Amino acid sequence: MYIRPVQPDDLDNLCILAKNSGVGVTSLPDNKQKMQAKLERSLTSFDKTRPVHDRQYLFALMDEKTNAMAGICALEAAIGHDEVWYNYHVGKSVHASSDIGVHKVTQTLYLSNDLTGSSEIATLFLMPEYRGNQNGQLLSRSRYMFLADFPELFGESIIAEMRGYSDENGNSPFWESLGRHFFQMEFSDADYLTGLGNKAFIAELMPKFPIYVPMLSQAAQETIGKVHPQTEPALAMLMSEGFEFNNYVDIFDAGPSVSAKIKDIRAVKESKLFNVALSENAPEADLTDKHGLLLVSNRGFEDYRVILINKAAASDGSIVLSKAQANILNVQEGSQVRAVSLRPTENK
Amino acid sequence: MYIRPVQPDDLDNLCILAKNSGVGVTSLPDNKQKMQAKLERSLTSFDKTRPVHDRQYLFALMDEKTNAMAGICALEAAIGHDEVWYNYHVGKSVHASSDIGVHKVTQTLYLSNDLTGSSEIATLFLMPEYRGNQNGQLLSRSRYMFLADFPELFGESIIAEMRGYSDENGNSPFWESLGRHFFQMEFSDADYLTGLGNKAFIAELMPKFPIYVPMLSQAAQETIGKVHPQTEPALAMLMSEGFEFNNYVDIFDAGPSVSAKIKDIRAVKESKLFNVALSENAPEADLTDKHGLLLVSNRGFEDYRVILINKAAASDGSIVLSKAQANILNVQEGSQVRAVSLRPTENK
Amino acid sequence: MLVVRPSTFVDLPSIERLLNETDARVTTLPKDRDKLSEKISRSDDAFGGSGDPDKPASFLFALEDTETNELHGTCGIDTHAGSGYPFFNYRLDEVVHASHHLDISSRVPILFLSHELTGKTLLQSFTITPSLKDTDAFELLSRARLLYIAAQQERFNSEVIVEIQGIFNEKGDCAFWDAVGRKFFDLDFLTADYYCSVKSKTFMSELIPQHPVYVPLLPDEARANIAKNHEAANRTCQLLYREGFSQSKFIDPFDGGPVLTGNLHQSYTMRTLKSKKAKPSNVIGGLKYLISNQSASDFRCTIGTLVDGIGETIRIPLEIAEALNVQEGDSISYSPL
Amino acid sequence: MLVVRPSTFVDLPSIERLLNETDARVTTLPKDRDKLSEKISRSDDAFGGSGDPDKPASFLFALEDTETNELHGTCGIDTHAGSGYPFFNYRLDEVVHASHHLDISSRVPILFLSHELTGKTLLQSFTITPSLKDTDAFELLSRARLLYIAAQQERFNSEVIVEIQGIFNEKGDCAFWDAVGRKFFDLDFLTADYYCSVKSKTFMSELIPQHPVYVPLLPDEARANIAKNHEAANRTCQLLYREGFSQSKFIDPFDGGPVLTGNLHQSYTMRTLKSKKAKPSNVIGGLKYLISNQSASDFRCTIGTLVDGIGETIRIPLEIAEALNVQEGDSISYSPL
Repeated sequence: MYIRPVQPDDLDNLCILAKNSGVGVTSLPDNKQKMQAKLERSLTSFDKTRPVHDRQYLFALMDEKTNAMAGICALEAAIGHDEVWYNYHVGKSVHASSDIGVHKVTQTLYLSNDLTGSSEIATLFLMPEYRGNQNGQLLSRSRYMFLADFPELFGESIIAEMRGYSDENGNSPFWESLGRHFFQMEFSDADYLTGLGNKAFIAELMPKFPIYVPMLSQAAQETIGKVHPQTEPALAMLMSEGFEFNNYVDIFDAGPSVSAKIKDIRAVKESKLFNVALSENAPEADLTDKHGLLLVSNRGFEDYRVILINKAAASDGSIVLSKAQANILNVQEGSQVRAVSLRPTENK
Repeated sequence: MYIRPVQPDDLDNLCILAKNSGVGVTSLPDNKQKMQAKLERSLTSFDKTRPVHDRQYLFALMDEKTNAMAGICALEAAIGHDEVWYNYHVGKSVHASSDIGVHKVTQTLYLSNDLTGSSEIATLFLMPEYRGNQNGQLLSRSRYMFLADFPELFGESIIAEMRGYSDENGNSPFWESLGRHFFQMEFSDADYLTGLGNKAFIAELMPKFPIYVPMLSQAAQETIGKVHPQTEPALAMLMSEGFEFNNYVDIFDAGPSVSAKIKDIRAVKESKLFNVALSENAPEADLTDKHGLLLVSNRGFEDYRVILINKAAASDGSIVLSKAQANILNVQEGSQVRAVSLRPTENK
Repeated sequence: MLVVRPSTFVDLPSIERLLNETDARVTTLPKDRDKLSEKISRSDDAFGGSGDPDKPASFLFALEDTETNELHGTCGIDTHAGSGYPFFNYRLDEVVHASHHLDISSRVPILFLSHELTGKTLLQSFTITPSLKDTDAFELLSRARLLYIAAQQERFNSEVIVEIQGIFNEKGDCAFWDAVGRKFFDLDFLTADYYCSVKSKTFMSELIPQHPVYVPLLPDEARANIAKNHEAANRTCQLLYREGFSQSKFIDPFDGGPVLTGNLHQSYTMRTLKSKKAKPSNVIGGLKYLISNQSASDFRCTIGTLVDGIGETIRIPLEIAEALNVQEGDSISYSPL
Repeated sequence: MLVVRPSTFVDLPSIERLLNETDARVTTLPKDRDKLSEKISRSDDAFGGSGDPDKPASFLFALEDTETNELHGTCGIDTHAGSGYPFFNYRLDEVVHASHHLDISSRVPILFLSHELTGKTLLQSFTITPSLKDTDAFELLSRARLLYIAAQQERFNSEVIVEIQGIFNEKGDCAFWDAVGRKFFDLDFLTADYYCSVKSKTFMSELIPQHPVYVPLLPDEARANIAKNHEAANRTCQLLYREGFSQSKFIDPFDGGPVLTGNLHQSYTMRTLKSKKAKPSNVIGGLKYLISNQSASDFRCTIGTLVDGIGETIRIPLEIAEALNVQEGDSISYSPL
């Protein structure tokens, strides 16, 4: 399995992924035209014909045996550039009067465009039959290698927006208590519309004034900054890389936004450069050994590649690859690659 | 020179400092009653009779030769507890219309109480005749040792509010463009009133709605988040410890607030515990060698002490002190002390 | 005979008794002797006419039975609602949320904190012995204020406002308060109300939430009570509607009760008010009128029957003249009941 | 004879010529043929009465010289200001900033974005050949709309509003715009104005700043121009004041010009309007009146002299009857000039 940028002939592959991703993944609409546009955007990002701030880099997880596309993930260079990026900033209002001995801190939601210009950990989808075998880890964390290799293409900070809490029927208590009053539609519809990139309606319909949290239903209050149960593993992965809740939440479902400075991301900070040595004795990657794996990138750009190798392959300044591995990475003896432990060490 | 908590008989000393501090240092009003109250607050903080969140710890820099008080500094356990803590949050408003091709990011100031509950690097004043000889550094950075020794008494984050820009006549362009319209008083008066702890008038007079920065004068816009020239060294010191601008500014002069997680402060993170060894051969501290000094704290609480010693005194796990140094620190052979380099290493 | 006159310090215990008898919410009449005494003192200054006539003044009147000397009610006027500080209300407005693209358009009701009524003439401190509630005395006490204003128009804004008690139950629970103010003031309704009457205004600006309140976010009961008056205020509302007052867009920020507004010159009292020279006589028959002596400092107003005709003099019953402290040739003003 | 009648597609080139002749700012009349054609089409539907009568409709009238068939002006009515979308204004209000402790109290003027006028009857699209500006034709064109509304009252809100052109100079610089809107729209005044007339309403809600504007933060010139009308609108204002309109608290969010509001029923036109059966005759002398045929779909209005008397019939000059397309026995309505 390896990571590479999407290619011009990937449209059919992408459409299959989109079809399989379901309604939960709004950034992968089951719509050929939309997916075509998404592909175009990535291709013009990787060939650098698109302005730096407008790029979205789409990566595919490929199965070298079948040549099937197993999953996809993306990095957005800068959010809120051609559209307006909305969040609620979770702030505090303090009402205090020494005269009558009242001191009350009230959580308050401010409609905000503050995250405009940040980079974003965007879309991720892995085909169900490929779950397991570290594929999710490889797909997700390979992006940090790209950030480490090309920090100049991104902002200082990067965010990830986490799907917020909704119950088993797909109802979001936050939406029921707030958005519904203004949007006159179901949560899923609103979410779908934004996924399609149709954000003008948000400016038109959103409540513009700050919302005092105690005015929302108890259930809504409790979901502010809370992720969907299915998103908890993704959140845990981000936290393990150093991401933290930044006090911004989604305007529809109040899911948290987490952020990190790119230079402080664990995989970025700890990754190192190595010289490639080719050898038939390169140790095989043991995918059952969670902590025995390294992410390795070829530091290429339009032919970017990332694979997993055995930790034992790395020693001071050099790394041993098999012929097959080197072929996938498109590197030779003496090439420079970047590598880092797939996961942070446990006791960290 | 050494640092210790203020003591019951320090009132006269404090009043002398207050008299010398001038109008710029609003937290040290030249008013015996106010200073008495300040002293009381610190005494009840160090004897733990005051609730944890309401404590302010006042430290004095003492000259052991003359027993004169050379300076003072403070740590506030939690701000905004019995009063309301105001800042402007510097946020973004984005106005965009794809229809007519406009995309405009506007800095916007939101009146905010968000920093409520943070700890604070508060007051610092050093008598003019004691400036130099690392006294300023000792006074200021000794606080990080206290934070390292007693993190449980503070919040997760700590802030410092920096004096904002004003011109040589003491005029703040930000105040002239904004506050004056609402407060009908001079900047210095408003500042003085808050310094006295009289904050009710802020709630009464402050503009409550967000302020679009482009509506302010050019000069005012330029001072947002800018410190007073005299405060630049203090800012540089905080930055060297890992503090960063947190997008909150003062409501009167738009001076920046900077913050750090306590665990991430350089002196906290890098400080280590050592066992004391007494020796007449303990190297003397060379105050002219900026990078050759260590801060050493005795890890006491109500008898807290910090001094500067020669870096060469420290070796793996133990530190050599002279009899005199040990007396000041009130430690014996085998006592455990905390030490860290006074300054971060240059190439950091 | 029931007469409305300026209150004096002598009235203090009677007012306290009155406040205990009635459970109407009279925020402007504190159940605290010092504050009450302060209020009468301010009123004294106002009637005395000392001080800058452009500065806020506050008048307090008493309804007295001249036979028993018993006090049966109070009413008041503030020349400037808020008395120089913000007079807080919520202004019920709507915001339109419409999307061209989605063809959605809806109007969302919203409450904006407003100072707009600051400085208007405020009728307040109305309280009356329960047994007199359904008598003409109610009208006398309420409308006497307009007769006082009529005689002193230069001191008053011609826009007149009255805050009407909103809905709360016997236990003192107020759904609107619980949904809005309580979340910030951390006090139950009655306590907040009490503080309002005895504390300085500072705490209001310190505690009142500054951001608008989206009405759809409020619980049903609170929403339903917006701009609704308490049953106990029905008579007051009826009387004011007849005067030409109407519901405004403003509501009380505490209990959500309506604020009625009216223009002095378009009020029934002003439109029907006449002023003539009095001639105390034995008068028999006629229609019932509110009659006042037009005095700024020693105001008297009562109900009597008059036979109005042409000419610049009107005969008034001897006992009325006595009650109003009016001699032959003094001006009186009168308006039909 | 000058007659006001519904506009038709035939008027398109004439309206374009008219818009080029006058430099008045007529946002509701786009200088773009497609948009203009769309507007006439909407007006056609409105006059035709097709569609839900409760839905927003927009009428466009033309002033035609029946002798030369030349077009000399236009005017319009929207049944619902905003046509179902928010109708944006700034509402000039005040907030009171007062400190008990410091004994400071001041009123700070502030502009709140408001949708309050959404859905009122809006008079718009007024433009007239410059040479006719100081003639009765001006009054005919402006007031004809009220006669149309009078004949169709159920279709219109009785609260009527007019946006009056604010102050900008020959170069198209508008101090208010530069201080407020421009900072967010990133466009000069004329371009923004142009977009307003040709683009969908979406961009307004996308770009207009949502937070209130503190007036003291504005530069002097912008502040001074708040609620001030452009000299070119003097005649319009005078006429509307005489109609009983007055300045409201609302101003245009682009140029800061005033919004005048009036109640239909209290307007001069409505108060003086009579309706009688027409009897076309040779009439000599009399007073000048606006006369309309009261038709919803084929409306005509002109100026003629009438001698009004008692009785349910009125004689009207033959040429007026012809211009109004009125036969003996048809109803006409008229109001004095």
